[in-house]
Amino acid sequence: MTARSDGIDGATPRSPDAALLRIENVWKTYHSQPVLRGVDLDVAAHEVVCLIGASGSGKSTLLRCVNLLETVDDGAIYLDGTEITDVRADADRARKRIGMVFQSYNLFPHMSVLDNITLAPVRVHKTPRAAAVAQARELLERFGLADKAKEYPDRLSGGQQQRVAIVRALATRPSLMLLDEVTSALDPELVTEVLGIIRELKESGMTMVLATHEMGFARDIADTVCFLDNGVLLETGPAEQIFTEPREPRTREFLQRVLESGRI
Amino acid sequence: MTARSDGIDGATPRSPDAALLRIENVWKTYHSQPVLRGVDLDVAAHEVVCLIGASGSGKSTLLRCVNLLETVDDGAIYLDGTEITDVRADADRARKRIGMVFQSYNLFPHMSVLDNITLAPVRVHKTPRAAAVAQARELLERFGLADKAKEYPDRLSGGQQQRVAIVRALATRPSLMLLDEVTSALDPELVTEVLGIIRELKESGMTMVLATHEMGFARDIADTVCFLDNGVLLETGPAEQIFTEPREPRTREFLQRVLESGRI
Amino acid sequence: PADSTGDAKASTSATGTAACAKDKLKLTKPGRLTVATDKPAFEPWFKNDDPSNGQGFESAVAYAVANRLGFAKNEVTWTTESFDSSYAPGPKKFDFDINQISITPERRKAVTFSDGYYDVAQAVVAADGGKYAGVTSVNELKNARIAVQVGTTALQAVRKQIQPATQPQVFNNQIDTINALKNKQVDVVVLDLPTAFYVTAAQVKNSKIVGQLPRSADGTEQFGLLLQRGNPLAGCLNVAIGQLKSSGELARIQDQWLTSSAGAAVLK
Amino acid sequence: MTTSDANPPAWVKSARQLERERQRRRTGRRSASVAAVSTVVFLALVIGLLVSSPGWPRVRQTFFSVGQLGDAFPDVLRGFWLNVEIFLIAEPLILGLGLLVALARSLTGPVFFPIRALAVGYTDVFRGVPTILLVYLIGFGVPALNLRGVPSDPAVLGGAALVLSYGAYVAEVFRAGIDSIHPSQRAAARSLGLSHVQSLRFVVLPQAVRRVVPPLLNDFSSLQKDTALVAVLGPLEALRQAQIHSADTFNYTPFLAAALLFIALTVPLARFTDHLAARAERRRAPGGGT
Amino acid sequence: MTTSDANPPAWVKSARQLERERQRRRTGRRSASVAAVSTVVFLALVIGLLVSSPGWPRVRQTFFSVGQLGDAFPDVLRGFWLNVEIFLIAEPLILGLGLLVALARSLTGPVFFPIRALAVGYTDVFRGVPTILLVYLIGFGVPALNLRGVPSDPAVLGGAALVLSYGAYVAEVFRAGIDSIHPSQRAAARSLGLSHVQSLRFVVLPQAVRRVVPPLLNDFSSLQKDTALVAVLGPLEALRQAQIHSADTFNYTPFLAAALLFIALTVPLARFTDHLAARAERRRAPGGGT
Ligand SMILES: Nc1ncnc2c1ncn2[C@@H]1O[C@H](COP(=O)(O)OP(=O)(O)OP(=O)(O)O)[C@@H](O)[C@H]1O
Ligand SMILES: Nc1ncnc2c1ncn2[C@@H]1O[C@H](COP(=O)(O)OP(=O)(O)OP(=O)(O)O)[C@@H](O)[C@H]1O
Ligand SMILES: [Mg+2]
Ligand SMILES: [Mg+2]
Repeated sequence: MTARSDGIDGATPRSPDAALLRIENVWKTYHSQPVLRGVDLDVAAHEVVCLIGASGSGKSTLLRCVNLLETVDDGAIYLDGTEITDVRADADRARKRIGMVFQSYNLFPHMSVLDNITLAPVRVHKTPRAAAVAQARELLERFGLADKAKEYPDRLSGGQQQRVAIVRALATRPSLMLLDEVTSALDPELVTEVLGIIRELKESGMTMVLATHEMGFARDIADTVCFLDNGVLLETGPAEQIFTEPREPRTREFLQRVLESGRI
Repeated sequence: MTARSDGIDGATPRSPDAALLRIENVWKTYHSQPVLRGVDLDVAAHEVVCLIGASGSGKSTLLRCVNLLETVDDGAIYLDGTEITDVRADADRARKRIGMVFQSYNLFPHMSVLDNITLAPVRVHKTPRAAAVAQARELLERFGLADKAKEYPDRLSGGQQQRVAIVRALATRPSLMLLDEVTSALDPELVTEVLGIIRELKESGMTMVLATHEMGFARDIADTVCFLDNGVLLETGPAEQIFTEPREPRTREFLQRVLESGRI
Repeated sequence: PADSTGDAKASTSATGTAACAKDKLKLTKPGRLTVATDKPAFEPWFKNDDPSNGQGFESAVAYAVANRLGFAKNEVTWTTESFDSSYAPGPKKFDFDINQISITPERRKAVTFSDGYYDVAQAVVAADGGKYAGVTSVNELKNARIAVQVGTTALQAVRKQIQPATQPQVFNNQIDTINALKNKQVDVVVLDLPTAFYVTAAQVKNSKIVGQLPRSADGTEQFGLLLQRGNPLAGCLNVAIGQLKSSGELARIQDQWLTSSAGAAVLK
Repeated sequence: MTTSDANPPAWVKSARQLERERQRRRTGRRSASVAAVSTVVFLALVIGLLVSSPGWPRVRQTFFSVGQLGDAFPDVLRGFWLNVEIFLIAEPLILGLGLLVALARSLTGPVFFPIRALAVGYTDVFRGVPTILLVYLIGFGVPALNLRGVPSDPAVLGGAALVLSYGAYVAEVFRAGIDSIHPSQRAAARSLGLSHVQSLRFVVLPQAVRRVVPPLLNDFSSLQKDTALVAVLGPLEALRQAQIHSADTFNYTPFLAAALLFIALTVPLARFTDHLAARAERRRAPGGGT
Repeated sequence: MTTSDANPPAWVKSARQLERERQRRRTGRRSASVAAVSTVVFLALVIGLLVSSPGWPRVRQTFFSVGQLGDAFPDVLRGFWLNVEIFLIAEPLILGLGLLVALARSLTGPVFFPIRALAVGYTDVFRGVPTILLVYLIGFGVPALNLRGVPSDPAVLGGAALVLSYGAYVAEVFRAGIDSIHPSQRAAARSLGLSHVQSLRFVVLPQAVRRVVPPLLNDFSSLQKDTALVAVLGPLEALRQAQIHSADTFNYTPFLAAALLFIALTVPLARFTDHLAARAERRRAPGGGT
């Protein structure tokens, strides 16, 4: 147990002001190579957290751990006060409340765009098909994909595929969204749009954790920015603070290089 | 024939000051839906051209046509004065001189990183294996991937995979490089590095055509910027001109939105 | 003793048809008579699955025929030929095949047969004390489940003479046919009479021969030696078989190896 | 797309393109004729060699006799319905069994070791045992056990033996399909909240099955022909009828009648799966995602 | 990685993790025992039912007689070498033929239509025709043609028939594998300058073959057993030897000897391909590219 887990039992619901997502001392190794090293992070309801850091620093891995796609090797993750990493916990119930968008889209190639989107609402959340389709069409409209509903994913351009993946995750109305570099394949025009949608989501109360290389985007959208360095959560703080006066030299160095790349 | 092809026979080598790559009135349709509509473009040797434009505007399709992965439906493409879209032309000979990096990496999953990189040098260019390996290792070093040489692609993070794809294309020492959103999956630190490498390549005389959503990057690296709108090459000009005083209202509108997204 | 008579008869025949002199015959292997049969070779036709021991009816017939043609026992070579391949087109690797093969006009279009060396009757075997043990007429078998072996003429006999209500079941080989009877998967088995005697005596306890099927209208069924189509050797074989018949030697061999058919009543 | 379609240039095919298409048609026609001619010549040579060989008349008479074909056909066809019947009943059972075993084999975790071991043992043994032995064992062994309530119809017992044997084959085919689906697909399904079973049912299996249609069809047509093995238990199916006719007449043509019937069943199935494959292919045109 | 490994925190497993692992082990052990026990009980039930049935002694005697097994084994083993020999010679030919036909089928463009048609016709017909008919046709028909220079050894002719028959099956398996490789892989290979043939050889086929190993193994083990079909041409292979012994003794146990030999060949092959599959799987761990 870390010092933070002071007397809080994972199984007991906690006071409403507590974090929606709490990550406690999470370790993850691949082939005894540590990729996450004791990550601690609290995400309050309605908060937007951006994970930044170099390639291979563990951003995707952390998101996968939160969504229970990986078993943590140590530490615990709480969603709404319930430990979801508990041995007896039902992973599917936890995942129902979490939406995830992958770096490589992972659309289902054998289903049309519409079927990709309505699969989970219909099968998991038992929404009537007609309602699910209506909602899906509405979301597609909002993302400029109305005419692609009947297409198959492999026929879409990269940007179109990523937008479909976002819509698919949104369609389950999750209470926490995990987004893994969702804007990397989007064209700048659409970044604005997605940014708008994410802000809208945020205003509607959505909690989000995003891994991103887009510093401008991170600075603009994030309440909190976390800098991951080689599996260690080196620095956490309000976006403005991190970008303007980072405490850690590694962070400063990283941002310096990013600045040179012209992405901030 | 378009007005531009004034008396030049594709089969005759042209004067050295002519374009290395000449695209003439290229049309491409999918299921009778036009995706490229009469694109004209000259790329001089040592020139770096950036294609910008909304998602689905045809950037990837244009690059695929240049690499003869798609057959054009009208028009012609010349490489070094030879028409490569000619019915009798040998597509493989043309492709040997063109390197391409795909939006979705397309690494060979059954080969290690090193084998991915050395395949073409050894099999197509008949480089001795030892020399090919040495060169590959050097390139991997330069891209910060030295320790991944023996890994298989599926074990790498997205950014790492894209870097391997770039190295793979560079390893054939092409005289023209086509890059389809190569930086979209890279973290900002590496964007700087790749930018450096691309500048280095440019100085070493490499001709490049890049499709990108990174306006900062485009402005920085490009000699010429082309704005594609719905399959039409709407505006071509020096980077500075396009970004500061675009002629077309559509271009201005596009850049305006990009500006809002914070990527410029 | 058989040898001396054999030699005498052979020499007379040789004078009759000079073409059948041992050294004039066109054989698969010069100077040797190559005889084929299937493997395994069943009793009572052969003994111990070894055709070359001269024991069993067909083995004895083969040696007697060879003898008539002037071949000593050690000049006869046995080779294995399955029933299915015995009538394949193309050159054969035997001079004649002896394998309980019935002569029919259709088969004659594909191969050459010698004259018959045995008159076959089909017999019905049933479980002792079973429903069909006391059957005396063909009509009573109409509703029986009947088993036969594929490739035998028993199937035609069943279809023509019993005309059963259900299709007879056709098995790959004798063992499967017998096992079906043992397992009570069928009520009766139809097979040639000598085999039937052997089956009831040695192979299936508590089984009995119910009776023989009556001879069919289109003549007596006979076993013949099978030859390559057009093989002139057939003429010489016919001479030899004729001599075996007229001298009574064939009847003696039959008495020695096959149970007398008198023990099985003919069904009405 | 957010771009307006303002002023789209109209496409009039250029002279170059027209010339190119003419040329392509020309060379296309030329190569097509070359290919067609060489194929025809090749076939003609083979057939000519066959027909002109000294033994051909006898071979034709023995294997391809029209009269024999006509004589045997009605009986063979009658037998063929039994094959079709066994096939139609066995195939769904085989698919079900194969799928179950494949799923059992793809269970992970030490908990499932015994079930996995059972599945592995089953596929290993039942692919190794000659089908004919299984048919014997079940067809003659089960009635010999004298158990009450167990069917003794040879077609049923033979069918059961086929199900056991082919279940093992089909299980391996399904397993190949399941394994060929990239784990990221399952991850995406689970992340949407689908349970393990739902992920399999809606995401993994539909893709897996599509990929293995050709090898499955292989097993289908093998099975079709192996329905003939129930003949060892007595029933008169097509090949057995052919064999009977062949033994009666010392002519192999009746087998040809059986072969024609089997082909008549396989070919439409093959065309149908080709059609399915082509449809799936159209969905993943190379242009988009690459 | 460009990040320096400055000050990496050391990992000491927390009390929670230790407790969690204990619990996991405990429930793991419990479920494992439940699974093991239920599997064992299931097997015991089946075996018990079998052994206690009234006919069991007779069935055991007929199908599982130890004495018979010992008697038949040497002959069956001798015959088995012929099976192995035919298999070892036929299999490479089958793989080659199957690959060629699969490649011919995946040629695109109207030019190749006749070749494609030939390939399609071949797979359709040769999967439909019962293998036994092919064995008859080639084993009896070819010698009857009286052609000079054509072998007449029944094992060779039977082997040729098997090659033709299984070539069609294996072609379909390969085709499934080739079609399952995403076109973007080929695009990437071509873009590197590899020719059509090189792309196939280095990029498409290695991936395709890996995907179809289990169905290929299916066809391997089918083939192993179908080598028995050459027996109709005369050679004494394992099943035929078993049949001879079986007819001698009116006992089916000799078939069991053959089955054991076939299984002894299939199982190591199956384990080997499992090993290959597991290695390929390790290379595409779910963590990275997703
Ligand atoms: N299944 C796996 N097996 C072995 N190593 C893995 C596996 N998955 C991830 N890794 C390694 O873990 C490290 C962290 O990977 P991760 O994908 O989390 O990085 P990331 O921060 O998301 O990088 P990027 O910005 O490039 O997406 C990398 O070095 C990667 O090679
Ligand atoms: N094989 C195909 N079949 C049908 N339509 C296709 C195909 N390939 C591409 N398209 C369509 O062509 C248009 C242009 O696609 P392309 O991939 O060239 O766009 P892009 O500019 O690269 O977009 P992005 O920035 O999202 O990568 C898109 O609308 C796409 O849906
Ligand atoms: Mg990542
Ligand atoms: Mg693109």
